[in-house]
Amino acid sequence: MFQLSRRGILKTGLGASALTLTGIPARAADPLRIGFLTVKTGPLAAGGIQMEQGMLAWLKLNKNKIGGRDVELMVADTNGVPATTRTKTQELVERQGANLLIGPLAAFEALAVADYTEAHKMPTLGLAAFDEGTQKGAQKYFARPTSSAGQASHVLAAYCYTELKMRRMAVIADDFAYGHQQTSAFLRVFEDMGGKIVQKILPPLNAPDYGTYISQIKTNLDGIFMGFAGSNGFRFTKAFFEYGLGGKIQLVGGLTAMDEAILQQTGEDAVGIISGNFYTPSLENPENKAFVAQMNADYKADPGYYACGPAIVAAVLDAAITKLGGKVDDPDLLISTIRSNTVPNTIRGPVKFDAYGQAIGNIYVRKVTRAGGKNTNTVIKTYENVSQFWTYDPAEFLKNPTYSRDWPVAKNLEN
Amino acid sequence: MQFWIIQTLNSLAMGGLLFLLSAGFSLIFGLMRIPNLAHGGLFMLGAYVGATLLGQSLPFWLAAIVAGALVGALGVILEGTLLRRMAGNEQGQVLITLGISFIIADLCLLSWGGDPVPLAAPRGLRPPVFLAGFAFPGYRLAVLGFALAAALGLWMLLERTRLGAMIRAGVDDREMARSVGIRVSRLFSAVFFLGAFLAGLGGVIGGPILSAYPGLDADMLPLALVVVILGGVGSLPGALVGSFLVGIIYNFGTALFPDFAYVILFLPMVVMLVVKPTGLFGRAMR
Amino acid sequence: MTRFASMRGWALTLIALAMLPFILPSDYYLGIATHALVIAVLALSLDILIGQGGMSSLGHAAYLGVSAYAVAWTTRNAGWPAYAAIPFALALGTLTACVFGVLALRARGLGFLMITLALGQVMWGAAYRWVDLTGGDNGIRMQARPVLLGFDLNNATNFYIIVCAVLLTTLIAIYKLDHSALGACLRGTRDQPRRMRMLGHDVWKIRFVGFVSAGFWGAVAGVLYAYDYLYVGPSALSLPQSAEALLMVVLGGAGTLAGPVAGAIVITVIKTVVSSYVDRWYTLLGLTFIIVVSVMPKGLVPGIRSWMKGNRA
Amino acid sequence: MSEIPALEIASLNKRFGGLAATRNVSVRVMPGERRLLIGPNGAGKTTLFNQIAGDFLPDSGSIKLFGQDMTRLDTRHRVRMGLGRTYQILTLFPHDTLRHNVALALLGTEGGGWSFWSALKGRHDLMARADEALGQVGLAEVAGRPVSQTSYGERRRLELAMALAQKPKVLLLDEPLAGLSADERETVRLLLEQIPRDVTIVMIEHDMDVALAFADRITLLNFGEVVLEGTRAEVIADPRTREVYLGH
Repeated sequence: MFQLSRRGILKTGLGASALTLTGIPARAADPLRIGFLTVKTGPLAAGGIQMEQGMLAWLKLNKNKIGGRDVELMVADTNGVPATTRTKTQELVERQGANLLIGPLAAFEALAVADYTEAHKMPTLGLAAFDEGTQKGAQKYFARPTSSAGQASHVLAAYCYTELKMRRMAVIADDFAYGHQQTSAFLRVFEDMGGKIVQKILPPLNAPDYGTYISQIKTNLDGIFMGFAGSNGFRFTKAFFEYGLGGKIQLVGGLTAMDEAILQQTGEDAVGIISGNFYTPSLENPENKAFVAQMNADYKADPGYYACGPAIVAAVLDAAITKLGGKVDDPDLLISTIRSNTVPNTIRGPVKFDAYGQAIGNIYVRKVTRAGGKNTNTVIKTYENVSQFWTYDPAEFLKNPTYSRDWPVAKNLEN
Repeated sequence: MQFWIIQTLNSLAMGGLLFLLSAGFSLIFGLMRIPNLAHGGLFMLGAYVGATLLGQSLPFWLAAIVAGALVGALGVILEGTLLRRMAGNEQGQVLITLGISFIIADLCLLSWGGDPVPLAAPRGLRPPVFLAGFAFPGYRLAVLGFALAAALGLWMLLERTRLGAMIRAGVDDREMARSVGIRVSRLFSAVFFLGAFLAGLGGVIGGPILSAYPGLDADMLPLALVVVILGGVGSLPGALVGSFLVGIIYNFGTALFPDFAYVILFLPMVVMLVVKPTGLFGRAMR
Repeated sequence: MTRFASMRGWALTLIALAMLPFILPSDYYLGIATHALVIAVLALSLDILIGQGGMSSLGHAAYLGVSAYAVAWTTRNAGWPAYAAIPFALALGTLTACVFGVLALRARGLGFLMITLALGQVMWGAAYRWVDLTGGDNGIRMQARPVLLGFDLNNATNFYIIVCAVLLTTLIAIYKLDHSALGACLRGTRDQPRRMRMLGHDVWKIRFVGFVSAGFWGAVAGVLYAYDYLYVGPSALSLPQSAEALLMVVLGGAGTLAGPVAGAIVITVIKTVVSSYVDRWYTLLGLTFIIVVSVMPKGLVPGIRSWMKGNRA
Repeated sequence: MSEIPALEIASLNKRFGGLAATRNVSVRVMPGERRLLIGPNGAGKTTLFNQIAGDFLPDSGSIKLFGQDMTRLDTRHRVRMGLGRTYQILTLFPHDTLRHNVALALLGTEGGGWSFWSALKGRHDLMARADEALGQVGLAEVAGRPVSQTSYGERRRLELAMALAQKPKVLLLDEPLAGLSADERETVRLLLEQIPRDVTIVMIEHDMDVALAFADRITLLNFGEVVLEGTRAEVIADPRTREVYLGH
């Protein structure tokens, strides 16, 4: 309620320029203090390092300014351990006086600090894809310009059913919340449209080898959806080809199964794999071209899922803080401005927010193509203004349990 | 039927890989009573070094041996400078090797970054082999063959050479070995070299299947532990049988009882430790 | 003389701890102090096993984890009040230690280490996988700390004081155990199990009681942990957590009261404070393991004590 | 005499791998008797003690204490039944005081080792009885000293005090005189003599002067077997004794 009325006020008069004129002028000399929670050590470091690279590349491109203010980026390494994430968050908020937070990387980290950031009214721009953050556990001081776990899966399921005419599919995913939510979202839309998920395989996150799982995959399938994180998508795909299944069954990947971080390593095996994401480095908008060039120049890598997030967040922040005339002292105003803004020109394309703080934006269906020894996730279809609730009614959607290992129930499994 | 055949093949291929991983761990554990928690780190380091060597277009098998030798040399240095002083202090050894594994993991991350680094299998072994109507990865069969060859080589080394005789004597009874004039310190260096060499070599050979990535060490170390606990400490046949056993438990276990995938290897380990703490082939630990 | 000196040392330390909330510039530092002292309770509990019983465990975080999960689950999902959740958590943690004890005490030395490690991994796997109960990798969050005896623990200073009080209780209990008949018997089974048997002692039972009491205090640490972070996930009972506790004990000095506390403080400072300034703090942590074990095999506290003695003489 | 033997070992056998450590050993020791076990090194004397004490179980045969079978019992149950033992190699708790060592022995037979709160030092009755036991072996003055600061002879006597404090009915003494000076031997010998006859003693000892004078009957072991058994005079006179010792 509070949010809505605040937004109402903003819309009905108090524009950004009015604020700067009437309010206390922001002291432009003070840097904007951004707490950046990432993982730079331990097994999750790969994504965390890319996250930081993405942020640094964007800042470099934008002369280290967000909303007209100099940025002081305070990077904290959480080691991917929630208890440490919490301590580091406290450090950023209480000791270093962060104006806002970006991150953290993993869903369980984000959940571990959610209550704290809420209690401290700390505007937090989320990156971790977990459905709780913007659905049942939606927080007031939270906005996620990237996507929920299921957002791209919904689209992909529809694409598989409608465009690829798939009817029988299997899902395979890492056995943890992110994997579950991606597959469950896929399963729901695919089966609601009339398709059947006939097999569901959930290898442990730290599976030493996928051979045993690949041997179990049915052969009479139209496609396989992969909900993998980290390097698992790459390892699975390689094993899939080793077992001679490559090219026989269409592979379809969620947000990270064919991430840029592993795309080149997968080599020729990757060609033809379809995936869904809110971003892809081959997008033609000028912001993205500049960003990709910067990433290539500085880190010799295309930005993927982890690197693009901070750049999108930064653009959203830039728009909101510009609108506020650089003033970020009021967390309520900051977060409501962020959420009520429509930002036309992030690297992923236009971004606006729903009532729960989740971005509504384009979801790209991509297909790996190969030219000159380099793999590219090429966009084959764009779904515009995709909500995290897909075409479902948000209120109805939220009456159901959050996507999990056991919900929705897979009714068509064949054994 | 096909399920059983292919899972059996999977089990054997994985067992081969596990043998390369755990033979060195078992040797060091058995002879020196050092639970080398850095073994996973050495395996991972081997994989990364191997990937770099392959990038310099070294032939695969040469890269494997060079990487193994480099990791082996590192092992000798670590043993001589840090671990030897800790003889008999198991807790100290546990912590030092754990510290080493932290450092190896962090420096690998620094040197090779966080993205997975693939290792290409030798070209001829890449395509799948077709057996009675279904495909099986050729390279995995090669790994199985290589592991069996390595087991044979190690067996020859242990049973047919003077070094092997000394190692066996040391595993059986360290005091006895010392009293018959074996220079235990040099023997330990040799064993540590061999153990670390096998870890590094295993890392490269396992590379085309596993690839090198941060966390590979932490994924592999528990497997080595389970193999050695099941097979018995310091026993080569134990490591071989333990490896195949773990391969079988893992492949059939995760297929038949998917809900237990996260604990499928540790439950048998607990059972073995409780029922027969020396493992299948091990002798009593002091 | 030394007794007096050590008592004076303790008194000074306690006063310093009590003053901390007034000295530290912000709740953030008080929070770190709280984290350190919470984990110090875990280290102290492990030291009952190591210092007195001579049994190094690599599964000790399991009791912390089980009890922390129990607090979080009963509070969050069953709506229990703290005075019901806490005894339940302590009982469940202690029960876990009973089961672990029955299985692990069949072996000694490395075998014991391996069984505890395997059991710890099984618990981790269960926490990770048993999503209905534990929330899987997402863990369980709690909204707020309770108000106990009119003491609102959501206030950082209040919570810190409670943690100090629990730590002090733990220290006294361990001191008492150390000087009690059971403590003597426990050390007897550590040094000369065969002799103890020949003197008519039930060595297994003595070890078991020592093991379970270590588990009990580990569960106490778990309750504090749950309220401290208001979050429990699988990492609370992971191998790194167990190994860290072991390191704290060895770093500070096994078998001393001050050692595990000092170890907990040093490790917490490296992980939280030093890691803000040093990118390769993980390497630094590894180096700390190696240097301490090589240079001060008995740990910081005995090491510094003997160094000070040497200087005085 | 139909009296029940204090210790009765019947047809005991134990093999380690291929080596027979105890071969069909049968020994009966009557209450109050002083029995000496002799035999060359490796004859199986300590192995026999270990089986009586329950350190490991025999492959076959039986061991009875006052007619009660204890072949398969835990060591601590045997101790509760009245078995005591001193060790050939000193295995004391070196950092603790003599008093503390004896107190541990008392806790073993009397229970009360489960108290985890009250200080052991504060158990005055226990400490008084420990001091009493130490007084019996002439160590009252050094009762508060750590074992590591006592002489070898004093430690031997402490061993004895710990065993005696438990008021055993059958006491196994494993070379109580080994490594002692002549003076110390005399002291220990006197202590042994003073042990009342309600304690049955089985002793392994190489110091024949003391041991032969002390013993009522002697059992000669070789290669794990009982070669002969008899009174002092019988054993000394028997040619097999010379054979065993000289032939070795």
